[in-house]
Amino acid sequence: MTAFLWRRRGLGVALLALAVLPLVPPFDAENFRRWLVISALLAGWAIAFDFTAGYINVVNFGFAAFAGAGGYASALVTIHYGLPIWVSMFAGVILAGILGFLTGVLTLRFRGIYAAVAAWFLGLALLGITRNVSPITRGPLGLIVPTFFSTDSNLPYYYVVLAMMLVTYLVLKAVTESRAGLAFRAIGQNMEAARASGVNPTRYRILNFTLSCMFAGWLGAFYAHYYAILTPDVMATSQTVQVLVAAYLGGRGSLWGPAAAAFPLVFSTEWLRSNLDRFPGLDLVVYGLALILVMVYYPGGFAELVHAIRDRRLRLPGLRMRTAAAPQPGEAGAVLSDVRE
Amino acid sequence: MSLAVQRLSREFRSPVTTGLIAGVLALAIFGVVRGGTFILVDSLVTGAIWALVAAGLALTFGVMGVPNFAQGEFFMVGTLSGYLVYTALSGVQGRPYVPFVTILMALVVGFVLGALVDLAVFSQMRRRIREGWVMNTFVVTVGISVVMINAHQLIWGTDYKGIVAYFDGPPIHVLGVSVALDRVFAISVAAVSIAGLWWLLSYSRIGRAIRAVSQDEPGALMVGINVGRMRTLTFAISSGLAALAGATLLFQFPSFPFVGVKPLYVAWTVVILAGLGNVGGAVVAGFIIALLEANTGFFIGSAWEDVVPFALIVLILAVRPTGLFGRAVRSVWEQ
Amino acid sequence: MSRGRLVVVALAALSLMAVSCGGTSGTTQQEFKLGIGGPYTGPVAKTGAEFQHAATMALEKVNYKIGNYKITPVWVDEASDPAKASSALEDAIVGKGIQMGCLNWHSSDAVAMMPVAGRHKVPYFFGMGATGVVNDNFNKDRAVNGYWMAKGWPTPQKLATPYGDAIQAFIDGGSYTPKHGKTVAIWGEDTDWGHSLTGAIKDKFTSLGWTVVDSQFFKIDATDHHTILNKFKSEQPSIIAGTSTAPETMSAFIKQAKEVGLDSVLIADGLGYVGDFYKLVGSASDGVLDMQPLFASPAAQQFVSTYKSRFGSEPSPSAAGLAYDWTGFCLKILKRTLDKYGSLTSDNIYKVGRDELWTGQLTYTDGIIMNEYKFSPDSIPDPVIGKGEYIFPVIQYKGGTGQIVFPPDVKQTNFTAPA
Amino acid sequence: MLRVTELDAGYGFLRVVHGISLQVNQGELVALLGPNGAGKSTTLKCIAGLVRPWKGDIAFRGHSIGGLRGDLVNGLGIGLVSESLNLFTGMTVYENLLMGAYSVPEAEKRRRSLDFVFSLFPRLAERRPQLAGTLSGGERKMLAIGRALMGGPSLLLVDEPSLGLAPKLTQQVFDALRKLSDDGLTILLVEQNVTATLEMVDRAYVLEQGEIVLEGSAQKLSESEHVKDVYLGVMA
Repeated sequence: MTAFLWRRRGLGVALLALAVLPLVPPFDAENFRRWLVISALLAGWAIAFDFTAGYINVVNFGFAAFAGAGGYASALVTIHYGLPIWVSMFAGVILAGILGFLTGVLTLRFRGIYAAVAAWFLGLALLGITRNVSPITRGPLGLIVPTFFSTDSNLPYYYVVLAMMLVTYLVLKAVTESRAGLAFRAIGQNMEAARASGVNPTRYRILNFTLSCMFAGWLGAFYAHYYAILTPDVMATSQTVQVLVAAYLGGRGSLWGPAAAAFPLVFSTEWLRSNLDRFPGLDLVVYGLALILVMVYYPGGFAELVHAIRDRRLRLPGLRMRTAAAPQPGEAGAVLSDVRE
Repeated sequence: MSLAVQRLSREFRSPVTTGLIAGVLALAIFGVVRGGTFILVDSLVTGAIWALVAAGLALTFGVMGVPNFAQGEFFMVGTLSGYLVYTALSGVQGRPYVPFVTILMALVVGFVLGALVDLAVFSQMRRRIREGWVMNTFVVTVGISVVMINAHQLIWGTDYKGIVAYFDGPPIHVLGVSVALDRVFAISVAAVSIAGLWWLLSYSRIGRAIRAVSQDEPGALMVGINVGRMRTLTFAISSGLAALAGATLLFQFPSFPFVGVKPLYVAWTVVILAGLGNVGGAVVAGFIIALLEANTGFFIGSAWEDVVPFALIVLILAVRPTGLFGRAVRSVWEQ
Repeated sequence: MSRGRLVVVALAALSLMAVSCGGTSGTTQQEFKLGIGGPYTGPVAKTGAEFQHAATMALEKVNYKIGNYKITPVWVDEASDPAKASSALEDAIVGKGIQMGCLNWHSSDAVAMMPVAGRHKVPYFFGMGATGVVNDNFNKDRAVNGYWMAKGWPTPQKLATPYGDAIQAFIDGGSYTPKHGKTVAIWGEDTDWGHSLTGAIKDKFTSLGWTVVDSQFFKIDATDHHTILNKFKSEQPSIIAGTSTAPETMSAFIKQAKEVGLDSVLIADGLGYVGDFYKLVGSASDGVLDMQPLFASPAAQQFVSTYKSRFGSEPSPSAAGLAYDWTGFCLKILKRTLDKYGSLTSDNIYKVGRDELWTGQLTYTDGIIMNEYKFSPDSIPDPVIGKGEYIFPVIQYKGGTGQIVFPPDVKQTNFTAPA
Repeated sequence: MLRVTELDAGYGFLRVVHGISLQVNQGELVALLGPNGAGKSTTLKCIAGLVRPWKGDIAFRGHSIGGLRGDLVNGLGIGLVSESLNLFTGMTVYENLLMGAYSVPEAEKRRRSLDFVFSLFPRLAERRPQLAGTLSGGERKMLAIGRALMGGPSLLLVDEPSLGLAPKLTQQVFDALRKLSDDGLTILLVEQNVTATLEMVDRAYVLEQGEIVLEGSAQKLSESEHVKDVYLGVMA
């Protein structure tokens, strides 16, 4: 355990910085504290998302629906049974976990894009159900949710969500560093080979989905008790897209990369939104173009950038220091033939 | 022809397919008996249009391995260029050829824009990306979708740019169901375009080359096909088809930034049901989805119109992971 | 070396965040920043654009000046998302220093924005998010949520009752005989708005002795309604009543109702939300009933022509028209605050709202849509509804223009039953 | 006709071919022999434009073609029959052959090529409307060679024609290649089956761990001690 923590001293520094950040100017203003809350929430979600996308190589495109289901469960338990939010949040964890488990079972035989789309459709069906069982969820009318604190600051919310993000990271990281993590990667790379070497893909895939959705639902409960309103739209695809973008820009398969990317991502997009308000939509054009450029020229994302710096082999787009390593123009065919043979 | 027969006979050997076709027929008959003939007629009309929207998506995936999240935005481009052309031709409106000119122009705009997007984005990615092609391109198409939606808002504003109808006149009656002339127009355009696409892919030199790329890329290179150009062409055709669909449906989908959302979802539903990359299957699945929607709307309630198909598709996939008519295009989509 | 570079990356990320934070300074003494909310991006950005245009015109009318204060608008984009809406509001208050807010569109966004306004004690006026959740929240914790001072649109339930009364009046007056008995079918978009408005319509008709034969809700972006309409056709209701706020959905519904050959009276609440609906619907809208305020007065006509020439599209009375009036009311509140307290601070504005707006002392009569905008201790956060105050008449369309057919004292023409 | 000089190639960080040089003259049937993983296929793919060389030069008829895209290389008259064949499995035999003549604009020329292929492999004529994916192993190999011939190449590259075939079928394929060579086609062949290959080719190179260790006429190589020890010994 000590060793585990010692290896995480970088994390400790980062965390300390994040904890102090909302107290130092200019970040101590309420609007920036709110951005920090949004960032930490997105970071937590991106970690849980990457746990699936970056390890077993399945993109859970219905992610927001599971997170939203967690939010609804926690909100409803708080409202109807009057339990403290801290307790009822676990209803969210359990419901999202169950849904994740079922999704894992249903999409077990699918790979790649099929699994992604199956999860997407499950998410959309879940959204539709949430919208239609209005006697319980109030459907599109919106559910007013009790909040954590009746405070006039975002600060306590920030520390709550930061702690939740940290727990998410530590638990999921510990799992990926255990035997299960090896199994995940094996399944993610080649399911048949993994099976042949004695890894039970069924069990590990279900485990992965369940864990990821549990944390998604937990953070979804935070969303509910922070914004104080839930509509079925929290489960919409556009919400998944935000998480996915953070995860991809951060770099898949590292857990910390997506989390680290979430902060500058939220700040820059919110800044654009705030400062380009004369041209509604321009901020999103910039955002979309940035996403395209990063994905085309630096698909490894933030994590790869940091790794590259650590390994002192910074590769800038268009400048290849090791031509040998890079696939060459027009050779997708050759690349494919490598894959096939 | 013999090829189609071979394929069909192979499909029918599968009990799942046979069972499914029986199920669809049962659903259709049930709908007609308990609901009315309109269920059948409306499903046919809607299905043809969905098939047109989905065919391009299937093609892009089959040939390029790009799961295009921005397909709906090319539909939007079609509605927009359709609107701009149609209003520009306002002096001669009422002439029967104007709608045809309109949709052809939209086809051209979609085609050119698709080619440009491929050259600017996917060709660049192909040079750089080694692994995770499918999901990376998927994320990029999300970006393209965001850019196109908001560029529309910035340049053309948020107004609803639509028309009342291409063709005035009373609706025609089919099996006791009235169908507006515009919908007759739409189904005709869909039928002709799908037939054209089928001919192109089956019998033309370029179509064969496109299929060759989808079946074996190194093989295509080895016989002298410029694979990059074929992929650009494929994306252009697919975007052109989406734009064509958009312009054809302008009477039902006025142009505004978010008009592509619904067609996108439908196209994805259809394509997943059919099996990714299967163009012919997409046409059949278009009708199945339309029939499902109509039956759900009638018997359960419109609010459930997409819940039921989504849930059903996941179940079907659980039985048959590559979709109804899916081929084993594994090497591409397993990345 | 490597660690150093890592630190550089971390610092780069941090400075990106810090740069994002910078750039905005506090307000100068004589500048007053007024936040104007609306869905400027997202699926209903069309409404946001109408808000923006109308508010601009209202500000231009006073030459961006109240006393010696220069009024600067700050656009608060709610983006049809509670998370984004609350973030935009907090940024506008803290980052840009708005001292008062005005207008909003979605109820769910309003609920998320209310505590933000309350936390910073910045009064926010006339949000159009109308459904009951806003009222519930307002009443639950008035100390905080009371800064969401007043709604610009009453809860749909309060507005929707005239349809039933109108139809009853037509029957009593002999201008209408239900073809298939007192049967009504309900349709609507599957949103908060659709459910609460049609719920009110349904209740009203039921209380008048009508039978509801069917209720159908569809996704807000659905444009193929043939199944619903064919079902209605087989059920033969005398009236089909419903609502949609999405123009593409609404226009498709009306056109397809005609295509299918329904002979029912069609109540399509919200058809007029988009000014140029006739371009989409055409003659299919003839005979359709709606509840819309009209641009009736000369001032309103003037507004319409200015709007059209400046922004190139037809304004809607209920979006651009009301936004224009409510912004005007906000400016009147500012004027009153300045007169009373000598300075424009959030606190003073709140006091004026609390002491004069809520009590009904301060009303607005210079509007182009309603005769008088007024609140009362019983009505808040909703405006007072009724004759001479906030009221939507029932109108019937012909050739793209609506004419009032109910209530009788303001009616411009008689109701025409469909052939 | 084909001259490869100091070629380096590989995948990712892995270098597979280390500075090899070889030459094929007009009308020759040359073999590239060696064990699995020696870099034979990579060399062939470099020539055909499917893998980009890292270093070195490839010249065809005196023009450098190193790094040229595969479809352009094909257009110059170099046909490739790859190890995995890369057939279009969802197309018929006829369509596959037609695709082989993709860059041949003249219909007359295409028809003559088709007749020639059918005369060389009568089996393919029988299977004409069948999907390529449903053919047997031998038939696929014939189809792949036929498809490469359809483009009317002046140089044919063949990768492991004997792979996965029964001895009898291997012989049939080898006979066909010999016949093509006798008719004047230049062929570069990659093989592991050393005995059978040396019986039919004119010259050969032996490639081990990415480097050429031996070269010479078929006769000379069959008598070489190294070949006898390492390859023929194993075979015997």
